[in-house]
Amino acid sequence: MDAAVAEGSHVIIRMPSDNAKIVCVKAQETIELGKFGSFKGSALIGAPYGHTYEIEKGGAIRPHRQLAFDDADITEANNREIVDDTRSQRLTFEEIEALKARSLAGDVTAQEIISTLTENNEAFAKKTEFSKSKYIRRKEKKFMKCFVPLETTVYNLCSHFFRANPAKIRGIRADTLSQMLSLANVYAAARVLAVDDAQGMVVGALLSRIADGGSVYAIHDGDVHNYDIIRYMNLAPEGRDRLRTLPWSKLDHEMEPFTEQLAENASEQDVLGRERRMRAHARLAETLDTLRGGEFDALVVSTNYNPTSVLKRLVPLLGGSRALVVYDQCKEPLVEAFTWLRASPDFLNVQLTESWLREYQVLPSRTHPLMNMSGGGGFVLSAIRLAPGQ
Amino acid sequence: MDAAVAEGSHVIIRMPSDNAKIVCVKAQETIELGKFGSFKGSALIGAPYGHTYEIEKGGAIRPHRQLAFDDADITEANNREIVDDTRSQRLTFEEIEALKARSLAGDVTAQEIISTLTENNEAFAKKTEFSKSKYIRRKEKKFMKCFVPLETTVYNLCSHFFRANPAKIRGIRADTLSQMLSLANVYAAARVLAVDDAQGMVVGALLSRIADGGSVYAIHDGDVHNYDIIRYMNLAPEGRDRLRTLPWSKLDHEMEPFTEQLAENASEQDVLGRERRMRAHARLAETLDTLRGGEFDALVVSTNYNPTSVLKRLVPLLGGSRALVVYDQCKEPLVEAFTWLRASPDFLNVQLTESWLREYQVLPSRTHPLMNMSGGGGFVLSAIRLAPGQ
Amino acid sequence: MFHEYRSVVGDGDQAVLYCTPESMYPITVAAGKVFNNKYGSFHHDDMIGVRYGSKVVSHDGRGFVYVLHPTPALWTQIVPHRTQILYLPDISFISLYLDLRPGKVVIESGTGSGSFSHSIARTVAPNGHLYTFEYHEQRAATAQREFVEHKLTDVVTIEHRDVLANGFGKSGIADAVFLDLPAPWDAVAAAKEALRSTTIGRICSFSPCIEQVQRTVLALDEHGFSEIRMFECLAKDHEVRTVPLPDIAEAIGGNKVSFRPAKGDRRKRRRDEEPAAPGASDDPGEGGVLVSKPVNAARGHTSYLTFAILAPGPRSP
Amino acid sequence: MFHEYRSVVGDGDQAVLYCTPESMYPITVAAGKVFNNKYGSFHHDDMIGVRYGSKVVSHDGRGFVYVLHPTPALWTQIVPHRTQILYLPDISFISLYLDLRPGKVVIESGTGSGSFSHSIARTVAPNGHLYTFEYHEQRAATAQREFVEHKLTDVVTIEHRDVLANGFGKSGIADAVFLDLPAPWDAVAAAKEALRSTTIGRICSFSPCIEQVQRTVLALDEHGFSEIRMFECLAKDHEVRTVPLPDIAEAIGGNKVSFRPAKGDRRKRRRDEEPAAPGASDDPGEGGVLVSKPVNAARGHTSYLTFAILAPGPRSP
Repeated sequence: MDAAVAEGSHVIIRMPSDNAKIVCVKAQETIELGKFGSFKGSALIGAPYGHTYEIEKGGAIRPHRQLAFDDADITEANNREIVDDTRSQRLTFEEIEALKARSLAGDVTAQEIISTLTENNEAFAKKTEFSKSKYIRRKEKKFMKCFVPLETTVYNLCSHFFRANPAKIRGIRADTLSQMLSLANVYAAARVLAVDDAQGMVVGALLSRIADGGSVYAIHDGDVHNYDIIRYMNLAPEGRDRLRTLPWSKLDHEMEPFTEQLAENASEQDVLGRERRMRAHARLAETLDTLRGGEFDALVVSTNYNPTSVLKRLVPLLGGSRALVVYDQCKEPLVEAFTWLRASPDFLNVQLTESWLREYQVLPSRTHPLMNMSGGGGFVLSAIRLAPGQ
Repeated sequence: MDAAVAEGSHVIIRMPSDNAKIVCVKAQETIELGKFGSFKGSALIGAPYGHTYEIEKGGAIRPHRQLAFDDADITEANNREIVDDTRSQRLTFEEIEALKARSLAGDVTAQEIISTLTENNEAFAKKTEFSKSKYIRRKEKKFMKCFVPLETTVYNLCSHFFRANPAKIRGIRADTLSQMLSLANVYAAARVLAVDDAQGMVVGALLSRIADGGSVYAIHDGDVHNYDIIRYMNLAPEGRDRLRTLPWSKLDHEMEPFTEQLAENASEQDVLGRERRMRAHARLAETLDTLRGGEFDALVVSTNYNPTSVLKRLVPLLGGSRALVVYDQCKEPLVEAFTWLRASPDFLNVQLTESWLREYQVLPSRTHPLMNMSGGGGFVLSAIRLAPGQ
Repeated sequence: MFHEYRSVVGDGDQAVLYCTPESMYPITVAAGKVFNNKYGSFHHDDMIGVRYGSKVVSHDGRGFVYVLHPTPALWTQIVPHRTQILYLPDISFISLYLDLRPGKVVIESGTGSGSFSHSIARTVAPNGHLYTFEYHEQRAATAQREFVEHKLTDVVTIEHRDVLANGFGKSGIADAVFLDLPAPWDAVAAAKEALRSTTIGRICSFSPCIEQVQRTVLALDEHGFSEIRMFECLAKDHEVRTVPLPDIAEAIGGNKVSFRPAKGDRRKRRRDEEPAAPGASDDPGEGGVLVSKPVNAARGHTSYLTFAILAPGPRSP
Repeated sequence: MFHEYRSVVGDGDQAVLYCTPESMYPITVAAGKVFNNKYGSFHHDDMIGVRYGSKVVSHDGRGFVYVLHPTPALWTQIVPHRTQILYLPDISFISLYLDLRPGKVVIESGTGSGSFSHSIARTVAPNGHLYTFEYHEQRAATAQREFVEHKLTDVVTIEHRDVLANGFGKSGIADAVFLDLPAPWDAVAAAKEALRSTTIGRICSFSPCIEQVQRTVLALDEHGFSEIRMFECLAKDHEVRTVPLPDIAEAIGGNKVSFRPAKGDRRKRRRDEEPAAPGASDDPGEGGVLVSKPVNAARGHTSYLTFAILAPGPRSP
């Protein structure tokens, strides 16, 4: 990762509301954060990651003290404090909306808005110090025109999509994804066979852990893969080249020699076209050869198909003493596969696990698990394959 | 519950090891706690529940300061402290065994054993104060001849069996059982229809929540129910009489009039036998009449049979706006029933929940969840039945 | 109503109108009154005399609701939140742990929104009693009004009182004490005073933050409580869907497989609005497989539950 | 061996002999040596030249073991516990959170039993590096011996050092720091010093008690770390059985139904000792239903994981 945001890189922009969006930073394009403001991409290029930036009038940004980490949740430890805020506010809805509009235009700062709100809140003076600070933090989250640019690491991407659009990644949570990488023993030089029927979260994670000598062979549905998430990862070209893909429909394809002849009056375009098709043919032949050669170091699967049928088909391509790992959001599809693996003489160490993750608020006198959590992070089935012919 | 242990009551005896056993206290019988000693039942009769008692030489018991609550778990916060205790002990295995034998005979107190052990432990002097106190607590748990008599409340019984023999109660955990009572809206005067294919943990819990005017009709496998757990509950006779039972095989039984005639030369035994059979006949007729009359206030099921088939059979006996609740240790049997209930027009508020419980150690500077927990407490399916004929 | 079931809706009954799982409304049935919502106008006269659990059709015949019997569990789903409330898993576990049963005497503080109070009252009725204390005057008044409406005053007594400052004003009468207070450690002495000295007394303190637990545990230990244990208790909703789960041979053979939203999901959405027609199929759906999982968003924490007992015997202060 | 796969067992290789999931043994393969256990005598000569994942038969032909390739995940299952170790869920989550990848430089303290060290080394190899520090002299020596045996010394450097007193002796070189110390707050300044100032630095502190977390979070905040987040991470094993689940009509009809231990259970027990014969049925078993649930005893807590980042920029002390 780079220290600072570069032209053309994807960045996760976290806003005061804790919502985030992924943007591709281009110097000439404006980055829109809705009620938190907007700024030119050029302002962000060269800025170090991980700091808090405030958006100034005119779309410049400047480093800002970080918002305190202490407001993960607004539950009151002391329920005596719960008061109806809306009734104690002297400003009308319209007056507050007008303030917001002026803030968006940059004519008034968040601090000024918050001061106005507290001055006009009858209950504010009666609040405890704890409660006052909480009120101000809550308003800051609403009105501060701040953001934090975060790197598109695998962890950050997985957490972002798990929260914003879990269906996109088949509901895989970062802890579950991380366990797959461990169980599959992915390392720099590993040759990994993968199936990822979501948008490349699993394939991307695999790519992040391999380097020179390693490769990921991914078999996908449809004619072209849709590993959308990989492009957010800011991979160098050699990183992307470690991925080879093949449609399921080509898995049993019998290669025939490349026989396309050029017509006598072939144009330059015809020549280039033939060369492109020849390269694609050679690449397919090479991919099929490698696949059929088997001896992969890991088999990693997240599929909408019956996982047992996928395993039965791909396990022969896995090397001896190597691991297979299957993810699903639901346990039922894996239970059948688990039963098949357990009953087969070809596997050891067959395990079906449910992952569990919990986040906490840690604050002086206010430490507790977050009041909301994800319902589930999915299930992982894993086993070690024995050497064939035992 | 009584304040003190009474002759003939069942008591949960918790030992320093945290293991427990259920005993029926009889004045003339000896209560055996293995390495923690033994005492006469008469010594416990009249003793208040909930105190810690020490067993003295000769089987008398006397109140003892309670063992500190602080030793739920022996994990070291500071892993520097982990030392190999066995190697630093100068006493031989045989010498320690001889000490234990003398302790069991009452010739030496636990305190004396522990002093001897610490004096002969080379590492002891090097330990931190925290570590020393932990060592002593651990030895106390091993050598103190103490116990705590606890009431056989539904909570205590369920927790005891969940730990000691989960299969006996079909793996139902106390939190799950408690949710069933809430969802079924069991209260003093409720008429509850129940199926409990374990040993009466569920039926017993239902009985504990009803009083005058309430009743539990339980349908069981085999000819005679095996609600073993109910007898531990120290129920008064009127409490037990609120339970009526029926074998499944009698559910469709057609009653015929009681026609048994006495032979002319009938003995007194024949007369008594006929009367007994007549009463049983009348009782069965009454039970069947009540069952078939339906309009039960709750249907509570824990079964080894297909729960969907049980629901289809019993739901017609449930009143309108009343709840059905089904427990299973595994989700799969309930998923089919859930789907059936959701698809039927006769039910509202269909819910399938997994219960979750976690216990903590709370100690100064050493607060954390227990290092071991139960894997699962089971699933509860519930729904509200609509009035028939909607 | 909350501790005795009725079969038929009567004038003056409390009832719950059920539209969807997310929209339920408590009403007091009164001849001549009308309940209006987006599903239509529902005349109370149409409810009186029908069996609980019946469908009631709107005045224009287009919408309908179900009229349900009130229960503490339903009340927890619809109670107006004047404070953080207790939910069913905590309510259930605490009730079992404290051994609440008909005839028991219980002290609760604070009353809050009364979610737990209704359940306690149902469980200890008809011969037991709940004394519930609320510091906040307006909340105490509102809860009192609800107890009257819900005909619970024979089982529940509410008092507006600062128990941290003044204790419960009760001595040796309670089987169990439940504390939901910001500084529960300051109420431990009062709880000890209120518990019976002749039988085992049980206490539960309900606190969201671990620091509150740490202080409460020390206070319980100091005051001679024993068997101090601490738990967290939750329940996770699961959802069920039907997925096609085709064999990979389909894809290898070049067949196009549809992974459209499964039937179960669509049925469920419709179901929230209106029960499926009678005779709806209970087939899991066109060769699909039933799968289930926890719903995405779950409650992650309510509060820590600290329990202890007070063994019988003379009370040393 | 831990960061490069081989296909065939060679003389001098590290290998894992697998008897059952609960009995696995690490060995260094050496011509002429014999491994004895209750399953028989296994000659290393019989292993050399076979493919990893092969069955090796005992000298008397009656028992067998499997010879497996070592991996960090297997090592975590068999490492001698000189301390509490980290298990796979924590190892995995921390590694992903800290963005460990080939080429990264990582600091770990303490080394403990080296369970996590092996995993870090595998992940950052071949161009990254792990500097691991252990306070306890004997443990440092043992870990060092293992790193040598496991041919990890090109990726791992271990030092016997009291980092709480003396820091890491490293400045501006690390991408990530992992602390597993009784007083992690005292190592935060040293961690800051060790992290690179040019890119985002990441830290994780692993502590079993909440009080340790509370102090560490304050120290992180004071030293300018941000994005402070705290998690717990576990994985629960599930087991699968076949149950008969008969229709209740059987019982109503008076038929005797057997609820004997299901086939799945019995098969599993046998399976631990010996794989099922080839051609074993993968039928769920005689009309039964596959059911699954978490195994009864589960790990309830390992440690709290506190994470933070240090944004790039000049370091103010």
